[in-house]
Amino acid sequence: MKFGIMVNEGPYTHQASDSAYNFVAAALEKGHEIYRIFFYHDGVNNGTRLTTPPQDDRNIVNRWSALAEKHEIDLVICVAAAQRRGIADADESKRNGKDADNIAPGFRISGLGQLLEASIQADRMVVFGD
Amino acid sequence: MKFGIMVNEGPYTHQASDSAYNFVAAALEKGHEIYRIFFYHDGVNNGTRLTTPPQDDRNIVNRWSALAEKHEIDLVICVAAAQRRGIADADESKRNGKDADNIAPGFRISGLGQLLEASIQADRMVVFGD
Amino acid sequence: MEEAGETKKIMYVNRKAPYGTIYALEALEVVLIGAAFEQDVYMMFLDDGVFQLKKEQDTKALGVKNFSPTYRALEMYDVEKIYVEKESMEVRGLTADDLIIPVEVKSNEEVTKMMTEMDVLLNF
Amino acid sequence: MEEAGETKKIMYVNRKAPYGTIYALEALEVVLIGAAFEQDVYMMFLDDGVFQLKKEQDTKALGVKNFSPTYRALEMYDVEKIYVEKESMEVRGLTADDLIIPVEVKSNEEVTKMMTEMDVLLNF
Amino acid sequence: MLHTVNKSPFDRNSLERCMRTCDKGSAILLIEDGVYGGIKGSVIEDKVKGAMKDVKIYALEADLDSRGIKGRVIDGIQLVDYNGFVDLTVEYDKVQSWL
Amino acid sequence: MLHTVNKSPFDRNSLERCMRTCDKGSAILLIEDGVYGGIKGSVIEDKVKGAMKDVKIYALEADLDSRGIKGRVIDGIQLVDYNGFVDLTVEYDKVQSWL
Repeated sequence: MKFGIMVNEGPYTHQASDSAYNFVAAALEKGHEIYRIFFYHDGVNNGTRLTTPPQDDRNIVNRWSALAEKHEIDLVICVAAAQRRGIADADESKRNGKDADNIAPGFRISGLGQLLEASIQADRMVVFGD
Repeated sequence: MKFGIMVNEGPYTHQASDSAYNFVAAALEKGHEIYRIFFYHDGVNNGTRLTTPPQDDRNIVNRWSALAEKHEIDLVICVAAAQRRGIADADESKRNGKDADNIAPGFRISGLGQLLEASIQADRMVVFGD
Repeated sequence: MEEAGETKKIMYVNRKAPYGTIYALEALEVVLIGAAFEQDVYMMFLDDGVFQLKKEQDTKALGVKNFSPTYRALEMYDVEKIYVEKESMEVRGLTADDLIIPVEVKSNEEVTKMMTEMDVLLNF
Repeated sequence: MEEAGETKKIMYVNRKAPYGTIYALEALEVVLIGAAFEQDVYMMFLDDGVFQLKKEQDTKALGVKNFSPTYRALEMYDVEKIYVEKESMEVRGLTADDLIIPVEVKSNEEVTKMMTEMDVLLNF
Repeated sequence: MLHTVNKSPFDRNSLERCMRTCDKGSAILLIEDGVYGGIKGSVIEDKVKGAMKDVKIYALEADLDSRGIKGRVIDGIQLVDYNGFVDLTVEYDKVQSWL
Repeated sequence: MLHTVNKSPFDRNSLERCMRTCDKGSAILLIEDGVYGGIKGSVIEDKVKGAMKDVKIYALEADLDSRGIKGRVIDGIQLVDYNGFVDLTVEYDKVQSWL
C-alpha cells in the first residue's frame, strides 16, 4: 500500500517525529511504499543538519536522512513553513539574502502542493503532530 | 524592578514568544530592568538568523535582536537545548564539527546556570511557554 | 486504491483556536493552495476551531496579521463546503451569527457521518 | 528585592507527562544544574507531572533514553523536598506505591499554601 | 501571587487547575488562548464567576481583541494592556504560569 | 476508520472528543501520551469502557512500556506494536488523528 505521511512537530520537543519515524520504518519493513513524507509547521525543524544531540540519545535528523537514502524516500519540507522558522537550502539561502544554509541530506524544500499531491496519490494519509 | 524572563517556545508556532516580547517592551518602557531573557526548550529557535517571514508579518528574530541592541539586553540560548535543535554559533559549530552556524545577532549561547542565576538575581521571574 | 485523475473527498479538520498557535493560519494556507487541485473539498470546524471564524477579530494591539478576512475569500477559490459543529459552538457560547462567513451547522452525529464518507482527513 | 548571597525558595512545578514531550526531561536538567546554586529547592509534581515518577518505565521499544532513574539520584544532589499532589494521583489511578522514589504527598490545599511561600516558581 | 493561564479551558485543564489552586487574595491573568476562559455564555462561565468571589480575574486586551471577543467578556473581569500586565507582576510578589 | 489519540485525557479534550465522534465499527488507537487514557482506576476509565461497547480500542505497546503502565491497562484494550499500527491503517480505510 502507498502511504503519505505528514509530520507537524520538530525533533525532540514532541514525540510526533519519533512516532512518524517508527511508523514509517515498520511500514517499509512490511513491504509498503512511502510515497512522501511532508514536514509542515514546526515539522520543518526535522530537516536541519546543525543538531548535535547527546551521545546517548537518538539522532533524529540523521535517522531521517539515512532512511531516505536507504529507501529512496521523498522527504519534503514546506517552503513557507521553513522560511518562517529558519530552515534553508542553498537556493533558499541565496534567494533570501542569507549567508548560510542548514538543510540536512535527503531533505528537499518545496511547496504545499506536494502535501496535496501526496494526499491524492497515497492510499492512506497519516498525520503526526501535537 | 529587575525582571528575569524564560521563553520556552519557538517563533511563530506558539504565541509565547510574542507575549514575552510585548511584555518585555512594556516593562522597558515603564523603566524596569530586564536582567536576562533565557531561551529554553524550543525557545532556542528564536535565535536563528535564517528566518524569512512573509513581508506583511512581524520578524520575530530581528525584533529580539533590535531590542537587545537598543537596551543592552542579555539574550541567552541554552546550549543543551540548542544542540538538540540545531542552533549554533561559530564556536559551537566548530566544536561539533558542523560546516555552518545560524545564531542571530544579539543572542549568545550559554548554560542552564544562566537561568538559575536569573531566577536568583531578578525580583520577578516570568515564564512564557506552551 | 485511487485511479489517476480520480477526485477525492478531502476534509480539513480544524480544531485549534487562532493566534495562540499558528495551526489555523497554516491550515488556511493549505486550503488555498489545495484549491488548485480541484478535489472535493470539505472544511470542518470543531472544538476550539470554531473560534477561527469569530467575527470582529482585530489584531492591531497584538502586532500580528489578522487572517480572518481570508475565510471570506474561500468562496472565490470554490471552497464552499464549510461546516461548523453545533455542540462546539454551544459549549463556547457562540452561534452561527457570531461567524464571519455563512456556514452549515452540523450536529456531532452528522459530523461523525460526514467524516466516514471522506477519502482523506487532514488534521490541524 | 533580594540581597546578594541570600537564599531563595525556588519551586520547580512539573505538570507534564514524560516522553510525549521533552519538558519533563529538560526540567530535570535544570534541577540538576540548579543544585550547584545551593538554593532552597522544591520539586512539585502536579497533574500529568505525576506520571514522570511512575515506576517500571522501559523505553527500549520506543528507542529513547529512559531518564526516570535520574529521579533516584536527586538525593545525592541534595534535592530532597519532593512533593506530589494527592488529587493528581487519584484522578490518574495512582498511589505513592507506584512512584520510583519516596515523596511527600500533599493535598491541593497544602500545594496552594506551599506555592504562596515560594520566592520563585519555574514552570515546566 | 499572580497566576497566568494561556490555554483555552475547552481544550486544556489549566484554567480549572489554576482556579482550584490559587489562594484567596491572588489574581488570575488570562492571556493568549487563555482569554477564551473569560467568554460569556460558555459552559465554564459559572465556574469562573465562582472563582471571582475569592480572586481577581484579569484578561489581556490585545488577546481579546485579536480573537474578536472583547465585547463578550464576563462582567467583573478587568481588562489590562501589556503595561497593566507588567504592573500586575510588580503588584504581586511572584508569577505562576500554568503552562 | 481508524482514530488516533496522542494526548493525555487528563490534560486535553481529544480522547473524549474522539469517543463522541467515532462511528460504530471504527477503532481508536492510543499513542504517545494518549496511552494514559487506557490506564485502570482513573476517573476516565468508565467512559473508555463505555466506548468499547461500540468501537475497538488499541494502545501502542512501546508507549505503554516507556510510561511504565503496560501492567495497568483496562481489560479489553488490545496492545499493538508499530507493525500492528501499520496493519490497522491498512485494515481501516482512513485515519483521523485527533491532534
